[in-house]
Order: sequence, then C-alpha cells, then structure tokens
Amino acid sequence: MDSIMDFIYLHRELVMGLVKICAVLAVLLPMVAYSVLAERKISAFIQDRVGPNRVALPLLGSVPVLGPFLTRLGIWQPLADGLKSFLKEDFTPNYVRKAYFWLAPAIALIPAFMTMAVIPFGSYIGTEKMVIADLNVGILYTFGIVSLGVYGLVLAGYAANSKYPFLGGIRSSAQMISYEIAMGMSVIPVFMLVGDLNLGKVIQHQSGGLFSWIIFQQPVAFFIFMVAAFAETNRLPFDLPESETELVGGYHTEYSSMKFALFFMGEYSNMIASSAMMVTLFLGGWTLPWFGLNANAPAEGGLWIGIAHIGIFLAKVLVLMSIFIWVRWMLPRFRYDQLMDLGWRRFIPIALANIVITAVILYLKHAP
Amino acid sequence: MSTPTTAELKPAPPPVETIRIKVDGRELDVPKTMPDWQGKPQPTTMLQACAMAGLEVPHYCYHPKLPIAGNCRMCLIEFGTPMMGPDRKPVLNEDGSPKIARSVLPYEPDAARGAIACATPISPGMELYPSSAATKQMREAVLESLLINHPLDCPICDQAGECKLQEYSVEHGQATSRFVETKVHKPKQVDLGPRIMLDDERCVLCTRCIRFTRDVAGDDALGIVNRGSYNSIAAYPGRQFDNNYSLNTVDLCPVGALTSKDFRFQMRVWFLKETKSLCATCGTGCNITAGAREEKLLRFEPRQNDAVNGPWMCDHGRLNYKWVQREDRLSTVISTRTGSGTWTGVLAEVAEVLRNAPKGSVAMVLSARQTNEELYLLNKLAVLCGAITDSIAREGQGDALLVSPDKNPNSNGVRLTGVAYTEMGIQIPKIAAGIRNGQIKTLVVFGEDVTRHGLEGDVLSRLDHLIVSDVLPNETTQRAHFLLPGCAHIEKRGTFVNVKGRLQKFMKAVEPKGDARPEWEFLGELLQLLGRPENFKSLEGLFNQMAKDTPAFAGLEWSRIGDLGVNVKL
Amino acid sequence: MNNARNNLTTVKRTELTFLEKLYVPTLWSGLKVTFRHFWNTLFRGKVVTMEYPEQKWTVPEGYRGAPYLVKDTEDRTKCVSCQLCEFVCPPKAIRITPPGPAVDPTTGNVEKRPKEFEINMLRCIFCGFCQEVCPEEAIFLQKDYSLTGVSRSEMIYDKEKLLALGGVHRGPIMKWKQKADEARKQDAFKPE
Amino acid sequence: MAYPDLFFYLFAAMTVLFGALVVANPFSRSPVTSAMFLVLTILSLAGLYVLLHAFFIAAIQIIVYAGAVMVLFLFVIMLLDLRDEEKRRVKIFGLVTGLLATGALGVLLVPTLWQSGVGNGLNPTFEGDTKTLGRALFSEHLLPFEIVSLLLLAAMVGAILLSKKELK
Repeated sequence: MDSIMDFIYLHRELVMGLVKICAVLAVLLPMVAYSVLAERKISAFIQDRVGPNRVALPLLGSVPVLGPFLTRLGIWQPLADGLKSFLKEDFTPNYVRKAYFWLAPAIALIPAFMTMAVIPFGSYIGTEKMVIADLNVGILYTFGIVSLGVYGLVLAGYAANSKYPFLGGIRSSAQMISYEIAMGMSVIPVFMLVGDLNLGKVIQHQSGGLFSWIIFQQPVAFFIFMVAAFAETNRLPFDLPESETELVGGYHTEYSSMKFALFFMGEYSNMIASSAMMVTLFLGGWTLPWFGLNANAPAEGGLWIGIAHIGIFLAKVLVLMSIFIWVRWMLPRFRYDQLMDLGWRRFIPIALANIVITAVILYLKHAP
Repeated sequence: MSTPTTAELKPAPPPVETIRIKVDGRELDVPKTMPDWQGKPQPTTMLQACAMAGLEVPHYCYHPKLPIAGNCRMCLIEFGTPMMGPDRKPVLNEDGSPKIARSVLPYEPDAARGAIACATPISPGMELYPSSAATKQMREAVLESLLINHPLDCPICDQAGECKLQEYSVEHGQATSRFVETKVHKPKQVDLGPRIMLDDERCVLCTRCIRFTRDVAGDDALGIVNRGSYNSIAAYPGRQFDNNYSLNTVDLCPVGALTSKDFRFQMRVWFLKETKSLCATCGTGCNITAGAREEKLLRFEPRQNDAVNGPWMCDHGRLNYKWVQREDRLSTVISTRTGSGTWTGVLAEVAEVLRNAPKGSVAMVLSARQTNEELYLLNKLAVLCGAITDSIAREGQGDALLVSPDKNPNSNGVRLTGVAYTEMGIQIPKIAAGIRNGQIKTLVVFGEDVTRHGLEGDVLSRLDHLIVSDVLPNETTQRAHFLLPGCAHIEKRGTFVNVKGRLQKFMKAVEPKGDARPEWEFLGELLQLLGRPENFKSLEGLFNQMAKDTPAFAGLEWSRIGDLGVNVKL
Repeated sequence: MNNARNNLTTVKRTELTFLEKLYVPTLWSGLKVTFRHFWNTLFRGKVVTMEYPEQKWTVPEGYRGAPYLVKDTEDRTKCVSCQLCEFVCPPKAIRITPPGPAVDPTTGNVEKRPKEFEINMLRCIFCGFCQEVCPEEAIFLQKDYSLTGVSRSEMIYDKEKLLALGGVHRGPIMKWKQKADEARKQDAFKPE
Repeated sequence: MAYPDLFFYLFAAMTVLFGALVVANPFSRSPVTSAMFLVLTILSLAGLYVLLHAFFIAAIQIIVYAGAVMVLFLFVIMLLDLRDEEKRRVKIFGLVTGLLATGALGVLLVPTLWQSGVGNGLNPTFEGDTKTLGRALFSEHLLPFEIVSLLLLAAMVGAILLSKKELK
C-alpha cells in the first residue's frame, strides 16, 4: 500500500495526467454516443418524426413511469448502436489495400481525441489544473493535430480502391487544407488580443464579464472559425467528402461494423473538439460572468466551484453541438466550387483584413 | 385394307392435268385430282385448292387421312361458277372475261349459298371466295350453332390450348351468343373404354372418331345415339372402346370431348416442352412428339410421317413411357470391386479389365434397343478386344396397321453396324458354353437381362468380370461387377433403323436421372482410355464418323437426315 | 420560319442583394422552417410517421397485397387448376399440381380442383396478373402487405393456407351453381 | 538514462528508419506508402524539435509539412494514379550515383560535425517559444525574412500565372 502511495507521490504529474486522460475519455465517449442520439432525435423532430424510441433495458424499462419515458426518449439507443457495431459482420472487400484499410479508421479517430489534450475544461480542483497538457503553444498544437486528421479520410478513400471512396478522399484533402488556412487566420486576432498562445491565458483574458468574451470583440473571427469548423469536421453544408446522395458515403463507403463506427466516432469527437475550441477561444471557456464563477476555484473549499466550472464548460459545448446538429438539417449542401470559392476568395481575405484591422486598433490603443 | 403407312408419296406422273381457278381473285392452276385418305386419286376439292393458294379453310370433320363426311359445315365458303348462256357457251363480260355467277339461295337471290369446301370438287373457271363477307358470316353462324350447347369450361378442359373450337372462335367467331334458352346438358365423364373418357357436352359431332375406328382401326365400336340436340357419341351397348388405336381418337377430336385417361388433368398443354422423338416399343419406329415439363415425361403423341406411321400410333407404344422415370431406375455408377462411385474411376477400372483381357476371353451381349451410334462404338470395342458379340431377338405379335412383330426398335441397326451379322441370338449358347468351360472370363452386357435369354445366374457367377449398362434394375445388373447406368432413348439423341430400313433420328426430351449418361458418351471415353481416341466431340460428329465407316450409311450426315428420316439399304 | 434558336427565351437571373449574397435571408428562413417543425413535433405532437407494429396503416380500397385463394359461398374451392395464373405469373411464383385423372365424386359438377396450389411469397411481386387472368374469380390480391416468416420454406404458402387466408368471395358469378341449376331444369323438362 | 535522452534516441532512430523507408522500402513500391513514411519522418523530426524545446518549430513543422504539403503530395499522387511507379525496376546507374552522392556528402559532413563537437557539453540556451522567435525574426533577421517573403510571393504569382490557361 505504502509503495503505491509513494509511487503516486513521486510521479504525481504522470498519475494525475493519466487520471485526467481517463476522466476526459470517460466523458468524451458517452458524449459522442449521445450526440449521435441527439442528432437522430433532433433530425427526427425537424422532419416530423419521433426518432429512436424502441430500445428498452430489461429491468429499467419496467419501472412504471420512468422506464417507458426513458425508452421513448431513446436513451438506451446508443448502447444498442454500440453493441450492434461490434456484432455486425466486419466486411473487408478483397480488392482493398488491406494495411491502409485497417489503419485509416484509427488515424481518423486518434487526432480527434488528441485535440482534447490542450482544452482547459475547468479551472482548478484542489491544486490540480483542469487541463491535460498546459502547453505554451496550445493553439498551435491543436492546429497541428487537426491538420493530421485529414489523413484518416484520405487514406480511407485510397484504401478502398474504388471510385466513390476515392473521390471522397480527394475532396476531403482539398477541403481540409483550404479551410485550415481560413481557420488559422481567423484566430490570429484572438491571440493578438490575448498576447499569448496558451489557452488558459485566453480564458483568463475573458473572465472580466460577459463583454470580455472574445466573441463580442471578434465576431467576424468567430463566424469564420465556426464555418471553417463545419468544413473541417465534414458537417453539412460542407459534407462533400461523404455526400451520400452523390458519393454513396464517400470515403467510408466500403467500411462496415466497428471500422465504420470509428469513423462515426471520429466525426463526432471532432465536432466536440471544435465546439470546445470555440468555447475556449470565443465564449469564455469555463467562466460565467455571474455568481462569482469568473475566477479560478480556490485551492481550499473550492471543490464545488471547480465542478461547476466543468459543468459550465460542458453546457457551452452542448449548446454549440446542438447548433452543429441543427445546421445539418437547415442548410443544403454546397457545390464544390462554391465551397472552394467561400474558403479561398471570401474567408481568407476577410480573415486577413480582420488581422490588419485588429492590429491597427491595438496599435492605436497602446500607442503612447 | 389399305393403310396410309404403306402409301408412300409417289411422284405424280407428268404432265399433271391442271384446272385454272380463282381463289380470292387470284388465278391459280391446281391439279385436277389429288390423293384421298387412302391415296387414291380423287377430284381436287375446294378445301385443297384453297390450301394450295395458302388459305386455310376452317374445318372440324374433315381430316386428310379419314373419309370425308361433310357434316360439321365449318368449311362453308362462297363460290361462283362461269355463267352459261342458253347456248351452253360462257357468257362474257364487256371486257371479254367470262361472267361469273355467284352461288345464291334458290329463292333468295341476294343471299349467298355456301358449299362445304371439303367435299365439293372444283371445276374449270370456278371462283372461290374464302375471305368474302358472306363466307365470314357463314362461319360465324356455324360456330354460333356449334357453341349453343358447348359448355364454356375451357379452364378445366384438357383440350384448351390445342382446341380447334377455341381457335376458330377467336379467328372466325363472334364474341357473344344470342342463345337464351336452357342449354342441353349431355352426359359428362362417360367411360368409353379403358383409356378413353368422353365428355359429351363438348362434342361437336364431327364423327372423326367414328370414322377412324371404323375405317382405319377396323373396329366399328363407336356411333351416334339419340336425336337432335341430344345427339351424342357412344360405344355400342355392351362393348368397350378398347382397341389398340383408341387413343388416336383423342388426337383426332377437335374439341375436348374425348380425353385420354392417362393424360387427363395432368398438365396444361402449353407447359409441355415438345421434342421430336421416336417410339421404341417395336420395330415400326413411329414418329412421336414427346411432351415433358420440368424433366417429367407426360405424354407421347404421334407425329405425322407418311413414310412410317401416317398420323397414328398404337396405344401400347403411346403409353410406354412411364418406366423411364420409375423410382428404381439405375442412377448410380458403381464398381463393386473397389466401391468407386465416379465415372472416371469406374471407367478406368473397366478399361483396365478390357486391356488386360486376353483375346477371345471377352464376350458382348448388346441390345437391339441401343442406338446405331452406340452399337457402332461397341462394335469397335469388340474388335479391339477380339470379343464375340451377339444381340437378342424379341419376337411378338404384330398387326396389319402399325404394330410390328419385331419388338426391338433397332434390329436392323444391330445388323448394319456388324454386331450380329446373321440371325440374332445364335451366338448366345456359344457364349454360355465359353463361360462354362472357362474360356470366356469377361462379359459385357448392354441393355439386356441376359439371365432370361440363355445366360442364367449360375453361368454369370463363373465370370471374372461382368460389365453391365442398363436403365432399369434386373438380375443381370444385380450381378454386375461394373454397373454403368445408361439412358432410355427419350433421354438421349441418336438414330434407329426400323424394320423397313428407315433411318430415323430422335432428340432428347428429358434429362437422365442421377449419374446416368448417354452410352455413346462414356463409350467414347472408354475407347479413349483403351488407346483408341475418337475424334468426335458431339453426337453429330459420331454419327458422321459412323456413316463414313459403315457401308449401309454411306453418304449420310446427321444434319441431312431430317425429321422424317431416310431409307437405307438393308 | 422559326428556327429553334429563336424560340428560346433567356431568363435573366435575379441579382441578389448584398444580404442575400451573405445567405442571411436564406439562413433565417431555414431556421424558421426547421424550428417550426421541431416545435410542432416535440410539443404539439404533430408527428407524421406511424409506429408500425402497434399502429397499422389502413389499407385503402383496391390495394394490391398478397394473392390468396377464395372459396365461394358454398364453401367450395373456386380454383379449377386451369394453370393460367401459373402461366402468366411473371416471377413464376405460382405452382399448381393438377388433380390427375382420378375423379373425385365429392366435387360435384366441378371435375377439376388443384391437388396442390403453392405461391412462393418470396417471389410474388403482387402484380395482380393472376387475379386478372383467372377465369373463375378464384384468386384475389388481398390486403396483406407484410408477410413474414423465419425460413424460406415457410414463405411458400400451400393450398390450405391460401384458402384459409383468402376467405369467402361473394361474387355474382356462381358458375357451377348455374350449371347445376340448368341441369336440374333440363332433367325436370318432360316434353310430351 | 534520463527521459529526454531516451526520447532523443527513439525519435532519432525513427527519423532515420522512416527516412530510409521513404526511398527504399523493400515491401512496397507504392508512392503513397513512401509519402506516408515521409509524414512519419516529419512527425519524428517534430518530436526531436520538441526535445530541443522548439515547440513553435515543431508545431509549424507538423502543420505545414505533415498537414499541408504532404496532403497535397498525396492528393497529386492519388490523382495521377502512378501505377507504373510500382512496377519500375531499380536501375544500377541511379543506385550507384545515388550512393556516390550520399557517400560524398557523408565524407563532407561527418568530419565537420565531429570537429564541431556537437553533443559534447554544448548547452542550448535558445528557448523556442514564440516570443523569442518573433523577436529574433522581426528584428535581427528582418531583412532575410522579408527577402524570403518576397521570394515566396514571386513564386506564388508565378504559379498562378502558369496555371492560368490563357492570359487576358
């Protein structure tokens, strides 16, 4: 027993890091599962349907009022979906390039998870900072990882060795590169305002009340970032790599069972990561300008405040997630040339102008 | 009694005396006389003249191979003859052509008077109008009256699909009946004989069946009883309609009145796949059409071949098809020596046996039910092994019409291919003796139960090797060391030579059961295994090769035999 | 006179306003529509779908579902195994075994009934040709559209099943009854 | 051995191994595989930068090379469908000249590095955070930086000009 305590004491950082990784994954994976449910439910309501409402757990389902209610809510559907993706036949067509075919789903999923490492999802619990890795170049790390996410899609398209997946892969590579630039440029003014790349500092900057949230200072940046996030996560109206109606599902056409589920998880974790980034960069992170929730939780007796901060962060993420989902059922898909036009000829110039204007304003403000 | 089977079409002696007539306004020269049902020259009828002009006149009672009765009135047509002046000279039109007097009713000069085309001879200058409005009206009227008492039960009538009443109602009838009175219901399901069921309701009283059985089959068993609307066909009281040709009346019956008890309610005729084949019951070799659905044989029908059987065949041959698809027929190839159950394995063993057999130790008993091609290959095999060959004669009762006393379908084939040069069966005692004294060690039997023809079980048990091919199990097949299941002739293609020396080919109607294969196929493979590769790939090639090697078939080719066969020199 | 080119009318695209170019009105109307539906479905229960096994669709008159055999009002199989439906069936789903020569005295005037009548519902395409071709009004496309089974052989419906599912047809045509009546009348007619 | 050293050897070995696999992969001659190993090489290189505390360079390395340049490579390789490339045989001439060139470079580099005493008590003081890097770039090295910018701009303009089908 003592030796274990000793080990924890000696390698405190390592152990706490592992604990935080596990905690983040424990929240992230159910969130992925339930965002699928949310997607299905919201789309159902928008389309005058009821959505999943059949899966019942043996014991819970027979609890008088609650059981049927939860069942109608489809609350157990993600369990069934998950189980199904394990039990379904994992079909590998015999003409695929096997190595890439097996690697691609993992490559698509891993960057989405890795992005979460630098997100400060809370202030402090005890003396522990609520971020897995408090990097100085946090945002650059994020962009680096995000830029690797495209490999999963491109390789999936290449591995399948058939037309539609291939087209999907090609489209995704072009689309992701284009929107990464707009996305990167849109956040530069944020860091010009903050003066630091560390995401924790960005949140500190926004803790001075509602109007210190960067969204109010940089609405244009926020807008470009959000639209680019839609494109980066392959969500409608920019889901050209998948576009069921023309490419039959694009890069994941040939995938089935758990491999397909990995792509699905990748897409939704990407959405969650993007939402978390937007919350951190523009919406004040874990802060709330009321009830004294702006400041870091104190080390002594600040446990509830620390937990509240995490809750606030999650709530903001959920709001953004529902926007992601809602937009899917609101807007039709862009044409590919419109997509490229929007990225290169609208957003990049606007983002550049935004940088210059911000720089000028900052210069004038701080000019002696 | 003269029969149509012997009435070969002799070339008409030139020059043919012709008459010029007009059919539907088209000028036509037709011979003055035509052969009647017995082949005797008779004045050409209007129906025959129309047929020569390419126009079919509908008819029920008329049949080219039966005496003319002229009672159904279906073949009524309008016609005209050159008008004669009082001076017995033709009256001419203004343009100089002869004036035609259309035939009219005596007291109604506006109404055309038809003549029955089947029984009215033509005369010079006559004009026939088989397509005129008046003819059409006559046909409609006749059909309407025929349908007065006819039940509209085509859904349950076996004749549906090949019923003249159905066809003519569509082509020449009118859609509705004006008959409002109660229909006369004549007896149904009348048992005429062991093979025939009569439905009097459907009968149109054409009397084809009566004329056939009286004039062709020579068994005056049927007649018409009762009067007027109650006219019906019946067998004479106390008599069964049971002669050996009774089922031909089912084919003759233009409607569904006479039905075969064997085929009754078995299958609608439009489902049948029809294959041109032969009857293998006796040496006559009647041409048949075999009807099968989904590999199940359902009926044999005679196929007209005036050189052999005319349009008829005997009941015995017609019903002689059920054994082919019997449950217990041989369907597995087997070698009792090694237990091998594949063709390659068993054939290799057989080849080994034959290759190692010393000259003179092999005998073959080959059936005259095998095709010429198979006998040809078997004969080759016999030459290769130095074997003594024979076949088995099968004598029975014949009759004057079609049934031959020779019950083998291919006795002449046996002779012509050299399997048995002289009388069949005289080598059998020699073979038996050879087996008894141990000289013959290997016996090949194709298609015969030799235990019933002089090689009893105790003789067979002395053999070292007994190689048997057959269709049905018998004592010989039970004793076989190598059993090669063969095909009935209806399951393969080939040729037979009938008692009169006519070489006829037959086609495959159904697939053989299980492992069973056409004998010629595996005989070819066997010869190949014995180092005598044959260069035919199909039955056509085999036949052509046989024709080259066999003097009697010289100059023949499969593609030129035709459906009706050719005569060969016996 | 007029060549094709002259008949063309060129419609000019409407110029978009600045706001429209920013997709703002479109976004707004999209939001309105989706929100209206969301609200109505979630809180006002305006659901257009049906929850299938519990709620079932009312099949309209004239719907063409699975074909079944019917009996007449005197409990007789109407089918006379004429095999026209078997012949006309495009997917070859119907298979009839005719009765053969044996005469069943209990069938009265109807000589012929199917010994076996099978419809392979896995093959059947509900086209209705069998109903259309049937001269005896013995087979009808009925309202069943959801046929299920756990094996292929279970989905081949035999005569008993088809008759049980088909029920009784009360049509005006009673052919065999008519014939029997006529025959009775004829027997009773005694011309002096 | 300390963690940084361990990681250094790990990343260094990976860089060399993956780099070799880019050009001489015994299992696959597919250009896509080569490109993917190049990505891995770049990632391992970024790991080395991190060990040198050059976080910014590491991140930029990944974003620019792995995230953009290599994706474009892949894009082009996949579009061109370079199947012939997989069938091409190794040519002796290319092999010999390549080895010669590498050898010559090695002859030049190894003694130089040996003499410079890299790794022997050389203490890197340069902290690669953004602020210092920015300072250095925009003050000390401003002119080279601007010249390189101009060069890139000229290249971009040239690329656009070349890709236009016809000049108006």
